[in-house]
Amino acid sequence: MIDLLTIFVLAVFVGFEVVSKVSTILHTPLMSGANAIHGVILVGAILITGRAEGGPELALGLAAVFLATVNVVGGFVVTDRMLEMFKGHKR
Amino acid sequence: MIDLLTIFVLAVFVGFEVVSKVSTILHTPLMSGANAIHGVILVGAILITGRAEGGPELALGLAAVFLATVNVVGGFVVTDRMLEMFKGHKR
Amino acid sequence: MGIPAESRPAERRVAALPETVALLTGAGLAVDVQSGAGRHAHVPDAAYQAAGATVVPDHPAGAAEVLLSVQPLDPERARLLREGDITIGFLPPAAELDLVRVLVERGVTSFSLDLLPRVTRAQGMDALSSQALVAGYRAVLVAAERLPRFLPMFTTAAGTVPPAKVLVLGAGVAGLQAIATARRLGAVVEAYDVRAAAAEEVRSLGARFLELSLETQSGVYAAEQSEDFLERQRELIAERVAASDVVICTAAVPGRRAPVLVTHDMLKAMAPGSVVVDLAAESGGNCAASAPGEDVRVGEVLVHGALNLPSSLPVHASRLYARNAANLLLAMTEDGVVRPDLDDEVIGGCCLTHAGRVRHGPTGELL
Amino acid sequence: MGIPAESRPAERRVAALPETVALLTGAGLAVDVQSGAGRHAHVPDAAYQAAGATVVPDHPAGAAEVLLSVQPLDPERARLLREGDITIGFLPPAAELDLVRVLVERGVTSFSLDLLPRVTRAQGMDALSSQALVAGYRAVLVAAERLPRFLPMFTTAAGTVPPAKVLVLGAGVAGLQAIATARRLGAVVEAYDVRAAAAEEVRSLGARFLELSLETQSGVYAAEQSEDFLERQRELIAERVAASDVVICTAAVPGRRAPVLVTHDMLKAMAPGSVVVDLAAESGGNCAASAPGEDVRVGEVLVHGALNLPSSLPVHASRLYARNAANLLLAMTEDGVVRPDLDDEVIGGCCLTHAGRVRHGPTGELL
Amino acid sequence: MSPTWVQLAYLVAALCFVLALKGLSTPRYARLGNLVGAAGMALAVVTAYAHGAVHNGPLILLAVAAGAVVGVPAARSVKMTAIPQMVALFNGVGGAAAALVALVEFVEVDGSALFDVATVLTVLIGAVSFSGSVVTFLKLQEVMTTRPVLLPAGRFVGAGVALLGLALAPAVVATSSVPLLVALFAVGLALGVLFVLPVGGADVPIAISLLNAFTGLAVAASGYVLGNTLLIVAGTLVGASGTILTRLMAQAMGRPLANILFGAFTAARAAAAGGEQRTVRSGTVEDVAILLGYAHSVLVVPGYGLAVAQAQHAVRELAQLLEKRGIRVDYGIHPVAGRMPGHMNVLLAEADVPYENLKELDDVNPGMGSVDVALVVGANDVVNPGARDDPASPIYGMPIFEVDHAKAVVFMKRSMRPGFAGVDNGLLYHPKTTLLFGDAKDSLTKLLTAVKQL
Amino acid sequence: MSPTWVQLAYLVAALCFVLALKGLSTPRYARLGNLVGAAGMALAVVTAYAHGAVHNGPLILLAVAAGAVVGVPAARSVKMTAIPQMVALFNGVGGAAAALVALVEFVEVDGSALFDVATVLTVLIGAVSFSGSVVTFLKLQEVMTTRPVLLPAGRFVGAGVALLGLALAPAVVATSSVPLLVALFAVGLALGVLFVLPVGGADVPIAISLLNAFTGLAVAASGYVLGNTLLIVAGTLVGASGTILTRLMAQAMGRPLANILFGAFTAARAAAAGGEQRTVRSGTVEDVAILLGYAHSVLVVPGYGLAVAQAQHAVRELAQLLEKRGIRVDYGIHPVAGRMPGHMNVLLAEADVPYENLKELDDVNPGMGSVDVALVVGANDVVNPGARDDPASPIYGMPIFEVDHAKAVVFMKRSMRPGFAGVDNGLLYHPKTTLLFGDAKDSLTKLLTAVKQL
Ligand SMILES: NC(=O)c1ccc[n+]([C@@H]2O[C@H](COP(=O)([O-])OP(=O)(O)OC[C@H]3O[C@@H](n4cnc5c(N)ncnc54)[C@H](OP(=O)(O)O)[C@@H]3O)[C@@H](O)[C@H]2O)c1
Ligand SMILES: NC(=O)c1ccc[n+]([C@@H]2O[C@H](COP(=O)([O-])OP(=O)(O)OC[C@H]3O[C@@H](n4cnc5c(N)ncnc54)[C@H](OP(=O)(O)O)[C@@H]3O)[C@@H](O)[C@H]2O)c1
Ligand SMILES: NC(=O)c1ccc[n+]([C@@H]2O[C@H](COP(=O)([O-])OP(=O)(O)OC[C@H]3O[C@@H](n4cnc5c(N)ncnc54)[C@H](O)[C@@H]3O)[C@@H](O)[C@H]2O)c1
Ligand SMILES: NC(=O)c1ccc[n+]([C@@H]2O[C@H](COP(=O)([O-])OP(=O)(O)OC[C@H]3O[C@@H](n4cnc5c(N)ncnc54)[C@H](O)[C@@H]3O)[C@@H](O)[C@H]2O)c1
Repeated sequence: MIDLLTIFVLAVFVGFEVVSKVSTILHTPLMSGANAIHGVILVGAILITGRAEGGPELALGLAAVFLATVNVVGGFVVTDRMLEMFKGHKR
Repeated sequence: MIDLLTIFVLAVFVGFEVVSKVSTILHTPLMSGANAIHGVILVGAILITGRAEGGPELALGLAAVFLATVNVVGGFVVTDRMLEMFKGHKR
Repeated sequence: MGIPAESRPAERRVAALPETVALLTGAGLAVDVQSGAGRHAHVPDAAYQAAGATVVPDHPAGAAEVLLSVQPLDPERARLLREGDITIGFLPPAAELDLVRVLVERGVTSFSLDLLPRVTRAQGMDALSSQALVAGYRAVLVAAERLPRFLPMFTTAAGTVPPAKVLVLGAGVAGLQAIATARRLGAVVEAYDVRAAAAEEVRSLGARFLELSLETQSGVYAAEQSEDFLERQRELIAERVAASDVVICTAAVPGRRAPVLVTHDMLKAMAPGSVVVDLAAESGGNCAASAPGEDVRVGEVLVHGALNLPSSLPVHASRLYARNAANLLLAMTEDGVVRPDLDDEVIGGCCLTHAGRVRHGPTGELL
Repeated sequence: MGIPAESRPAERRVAALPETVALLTGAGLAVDVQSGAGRHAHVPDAAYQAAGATVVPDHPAGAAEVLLSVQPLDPERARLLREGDITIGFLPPAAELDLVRVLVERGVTSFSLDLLPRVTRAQGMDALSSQALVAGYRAVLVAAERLPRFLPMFTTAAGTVPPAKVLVLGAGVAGLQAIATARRLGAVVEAYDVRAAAAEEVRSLGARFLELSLETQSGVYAAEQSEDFLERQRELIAERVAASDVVICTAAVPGRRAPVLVTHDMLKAMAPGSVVVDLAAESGGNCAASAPGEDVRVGEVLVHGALNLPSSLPVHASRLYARNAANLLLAMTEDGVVRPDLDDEVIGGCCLTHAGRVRHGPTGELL
Repeated sequence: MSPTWVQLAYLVAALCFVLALKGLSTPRYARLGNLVGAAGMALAVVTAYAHGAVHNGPLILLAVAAGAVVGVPAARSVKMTAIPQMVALFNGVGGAAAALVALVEFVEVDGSALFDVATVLTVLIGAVSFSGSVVTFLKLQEVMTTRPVLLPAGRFVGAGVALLGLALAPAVVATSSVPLLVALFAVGLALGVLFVLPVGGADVPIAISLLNAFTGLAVAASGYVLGNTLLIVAGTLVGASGTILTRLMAQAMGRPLANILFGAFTAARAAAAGGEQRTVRSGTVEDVAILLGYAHSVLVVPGYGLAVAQAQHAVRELAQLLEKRGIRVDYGIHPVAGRMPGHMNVLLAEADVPYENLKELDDVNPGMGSVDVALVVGANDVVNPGARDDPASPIYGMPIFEVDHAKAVVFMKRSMRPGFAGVDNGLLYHPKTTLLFGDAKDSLTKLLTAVKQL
Repeated sequence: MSPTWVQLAYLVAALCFVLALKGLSTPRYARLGNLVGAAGMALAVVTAYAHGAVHNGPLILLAVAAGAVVGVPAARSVKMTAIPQMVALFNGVGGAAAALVALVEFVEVDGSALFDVATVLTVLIGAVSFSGSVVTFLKLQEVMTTRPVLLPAGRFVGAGVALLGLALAPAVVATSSVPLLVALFAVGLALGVLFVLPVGGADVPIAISLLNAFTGLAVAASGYVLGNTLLIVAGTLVGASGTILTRLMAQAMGRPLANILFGAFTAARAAAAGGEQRTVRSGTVEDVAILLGYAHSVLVVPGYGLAVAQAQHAVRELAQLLEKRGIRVDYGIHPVAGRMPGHMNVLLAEADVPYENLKELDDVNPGMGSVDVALVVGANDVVNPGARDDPASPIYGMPIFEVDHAKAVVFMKRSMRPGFAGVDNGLLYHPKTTLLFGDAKDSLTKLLTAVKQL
């Protein structure tokens, strides 16, 4: 538990530090990218569904898998589209 | 073990990020401050000495405690002295 | 219509250039230009011809229906004009009452650029502004030429020369341009004007505004000041005048004698070698000692009374003037016919005489 | 030691001011100043007295042991000098051979500021530089005064006036200052010089350097160029001269006739009203048409041959010169005695005659 | 405990996510960062499937396929302008998924109190995130009004629901009751709605960002529930970076966060007092910096205000910086700009602006349509379309720079006061116009810094 | 496993260390950061003592007291110039302590293979760090030569010892033999010495920084040995930040790291060919920004380079920015700066520098001692102390700005080339001097940004 807490604390720091100097123009793509990343809940959804022995758990689990997948794929694709504008302007 | 590895990886990131934009004038104080921090081995030294049942382990442990203490206190004090130049200038 | 060669002494401008002739002929007007009209502005007769004008040997008064000139006609010449003829040019009525009488008598419709309303719409015709621009620029050159010192600062192996201090009195168009030019040359400039808006305008050119404890005026033009006011003003500026190497005077009140701001005593307090340039010399002078067109020495101070400074930059002064005049004329022209609409704020505003009557109130009173 | 009132025509400078007199008396020298010496620089006799000088009614030649002047003495005056007397001032030997003969004959030790080595240590004595600074500044004012156009650009309601184009030929001290001053007034400036270092120096003032496909020279001074070189140079700059409103010529080769860079034909190709100011007029002129001290018209182009331009800014030119001269004199003075050390690079370098001999090689050859 | 290879794979995935966020923070590596993130995600999902899908493998694959079929085309086809609401929606479903996962785990497993706390947090935050996101979606899609919605006594309703949640949460932990947890889920949904309703249209993106951070926290909490380090790390990363990001976004809009979220209550009252006002749009320095920094051609129109502010050096610096980025910058010099003929010439010559860059009316007006941004620096009358369009205007007939034909207009002035002629300028209220209030020199200096940081 | 409260205390301590490093990276919070670090350390030590000193409590206290008695006065009394060697020494004892801890633990506990690997690493790295630090100390203290020491066939000796270590390490893991571990310790000591010997005097600080990072890693490894998260986190933090820092320091000296550490082999040959070289110190824009931003009084000495770079506007901007921070800025205008009389006047007037700020030699030189930073912008001859001190110099006798009497000097120029007079300038090699290479305008523009971000 304490190890997990330590991990949590360190991850907070990493999260803070990594974005602390981002320029305004990247706010939206960054938000969208982060949004895709929390779609990692898909992993959790797969795990519980994999354990589910049918019934409501299975249904709910599958729903969670579906929703999380939407989050993940939609998130990454939409972020990529937003970032197309940086293709032309190299520096 | 893997948790410890995760902690290690995250700590590496934090270490990298935190100092990545430091200005040259702070290089030496920062090095010295970091130097003081690794004096935390004192904790380890205390722990092993606290367990030591006499004999060479105790002697070595006490030596470790002594050395680590020198590292810690000397490190912090010397860093503080270096940083005195930043006292006057408030903003 | 006709463009005369200017005949007044020391007048080197001309009321039209080939480029404006082209504009006017383009609008359907036939343009006669007196031979040699452009000689000081370095425009040969041939250039006028190339632009579509006819070069005529004599003054076009009496021959052309519309006369475009810089300076007012001589009264004798004006007698040649016919009823309904139109004249356009500078014509300060108070100084030219004889001419005004002739114009009334002959039934001439005369427009004076001195009377043009200073409204936004009329800016393209505003010859007072364009010529004041020239005067302000030249005033600084005249002063720099006569000053036995540098205007800019120099730090050299032979010691440091401090920048000259220039004081500009009156920050109208000419005054502002003088400020800008003196600053360009590296002088330290301060200025004063009675108009409330002037302080910000002066600062907008990087100069210091002299804050005096005097009432300020609002409005585009300054109103005449009481002798009491002027007395206080002189007292307050005396010390700044004494501290200046160059004083450039441009204070004016339209239609009135210029206020006297710099007295003999103030001149005596200035450092030897200092220079005063008085742009108001022709209307009485801001400096008590100034005489138009002359360099007067008061002790070791030189006072230059400006006489028609714009004329000393004939090419560009003519260019700006010609464009102003053409703009005004074009505003009266429709389908190749000049038909001034005297109800128009701008055109009516600068019409001095029409159909045997003086249209400008104050002038009517003077007559 | 003595300070004469300058007697050459149109010379308005003076070789000492009260501030330098104070320096010299402070070093233990007794200073005689001829009455009226400072009148053009606006320095009254009383001010000299206050600084510790004695005002004498006559030219101090023959009375003082050291003579500090701006211009060289007249040969007749020089005959009054005694063996061992010292003179310091401008003295271009090639133009003053008569004087040099007299100085040799009388055994006078004469120092010419024209010969001062241009080394770092001598910068405080470098009167050529300080007076060239004045000349460069004045040259632009002279040109601006004579140009019938504006130098700066103006966008106005009566149309836009483009900035004047100024070409500076020769970018020594005077040329650089001319560039700076013309840029200050808002002109578009380009310049050319044969020295390799000049390109960067010109650009360092924000002006354009004319890149010509000609060999460049290294070194502080330009060496004399072959007629062939000059011919090619004239060809290459002809087009730029024609495109310019103002040409300021400052090209010189020490001790030689100035190179002719602007020919009559080139003048004819310039726009009417353009102005050429030739600072080299006194040493033969960079412009074929120039005559020192005169405004020559070639077609509709005006060529001003400069004659002693520094003299037209007497207060500051004197101030810089006086400081230069005093620095040189002080470098020769020890314990109140003037005892020049002719082995010193600087002092020996500018010593023209001493103990009956000409010390300056080229001059020796000329005699 | 999962086998080591699984944990190692998760660790690598976590690493990818850190690098993804890092990349996304710099324009140059943003795209790459996103791809790295996606790769990490793929690794994590494949690992989870290989190791964890003991049962129901095909069903899971089906659900994933369904999610992809819905998500990819939606993300592909959405219009650029509708992207914010799309992000909101994706965020919402992520929150919902987290809540569901925790719910299912709660049903399946009987864990410790700490486990229950984590579950409660996941469900609550996930629900808030879900319903809040849906409401923001509806707002942005303009299905519902974009103005702040104030329920009567909204504050009290909000407080009431929050209290209910506070009461339920310990009850769930104490009783481990599934129905109570479902009730808590419902409370979360209500809270999410109540939270977003009062947020005004312009501030919705900030709300989205905050909800995004919430979802991150929900995922992290679910990581505790499942004892899965990857979820903890990834969720925390998003939670932390999302929080910082929200603050940065609020700062960029020049408003403290609290104001945006709860400001509607006070602001609405103020609006009721004033009469009908033409609306103006005032932007931040960063907005303008982006407008300029990504333009191809900029026209600077200086006026008297430039002179008053003595901002000639600053404007030249900005122009040079833009030119370095390959942007074409011209200066439009109006014949009567300033207060004396040639006023602008004097200033700009002093600042060494090359003469070639100074353009007159006729040089510029015909091509105004291809100017991306007209930057009006302390000018007013000389760009007033009334001089062209309104015969009743006292300045009618004066030629103007027709910057209203440019693609965007930025006005730098200190207030809504008129210029010399004293007439109102319709361009200030034009939808194309962004106002940047403040002294021109200050604003330009700030712009300079902002453009440098693009 | 330790009780939760202990672990929590360790976590808080770890947090303190992160914050300490963060603080130490910004001038404003550097001191505070150090204090936070010390506080964290105190917490950790007290916790360890309270929980872990089951036996030998008094002895431990005694050892701590002894350490404090030695460390504090040493740190207090050391001269500022001797601080680097002091840091080296502290670092060395830390490394030794880590090695000892691992050694003792190895003796006391019989752990897994992973445990043995961690032990081996700790002992080896700790030993390297210790002996390396001692050698750097001796070098800096000038007990031994500061020049690179090249043993005959040094490379082969080094490689041999390294191979020996590589052979011993697995043997230790395989056999768990204490004597072998001690042998490994000895190998580590030898490696440390061999590693530092070839490093030249000026590069020693970089070596110290690297050894510092090593010690961090040793501590982290010992954390694995002891299963202590705090040691892992703190050690890793130091290891990671130390590595980055080492790279930054090497960059600041303009040399790739590999060059510094192993360059001696090649460099020594080159040095034998060339003559004695004087060293210069070149700084980064950020260094100079900090120097300026925290000064009280700055003197700008412009020269011909300012004109060449046309940097007059940029220097004025920078000066104004500094003035806004309450710093007094003057311009020292030398009579012959530039290439014509008044060259600087023309430029600075164009940039609207107020005349009052222009100071001459006599205004400035007497008070030069109280100038914090003399910023020499493209000037050279006019600040050359040779003109004052060296009668053989061709410019001897020219008055100069005596900026060598200011507290610090910053030179902005593009290269080491001399100025107009063509004579070398000793001030460039002065210990007070920081060189900022590059076009003056570029450098000033960057400085502007950097100062804004202070
Ligand atoms: N050129 C001439 O010869 C001449 C002579 C006389 C009159 N005029 C007249 O002057 C006008 C010139 O037009 P314009 O567009 O240049 O000027 P303008 O219409 O007078 O507008 C200037 C604007 O600058 C803003 N401003 C003032 N100080 C500022 C500061 N420090 N920072 C930022 N903004 C500032 C003012 O708005 P805020 O107060 O809101 O900041 C004002 O709206 C024309 O109407 C013309 O007819 C010209
Ligand atoms: N004022 C006069 O009247 C006059 C006339 C003639 C000669 N001089 C002589 O000129 C010298 C003037 O002294 P100074 O200190 O002003 O100049 P300086 O001694 O010539 O030094 C100028 C320095 O500026 C640097 N520099 C050149 N371009 C640069 C750029 N773009 N960015 C940054 N740095 C640049 C050069 O170094 P890098 O090449 O390494 O960049 C050079 O060392 C004196 O020796 C004086 O005697 C003066
Ligand atoms: N509408 C337009 O667009 C437009 C165009 C050009 C000029 N103008 C305005 O016209 C006005 C006058 O310009 P002008 O140059 O023709 O004026 P002017 O020549 O009549 O007078 C020059 C200046 O002298 C000042 N003055 C008068 N008495 C003074 C005193 N005792 N002390 C100090 N100063 C004194 C006046 O205030 C005026 O500024 C200005 O306000 C200018 O802005 C307006
Ligand atoms: N040592 C010092 O500190 C110091 C002090 C002052 C001046 N100087 C140097 O002295 C030098 C000369 O200055 P000066 O003003 O007395 O020179 P000058 O008056 O003798 O000549 C003026 C310029 O004309 C140029 N010139 C000659 N022939 C030319 C041609 N055909 N075309 C174009 N240009 C031509 C010369 O190169 C020179 O730059 C400069 O290099 C200057 O930097 C040095």
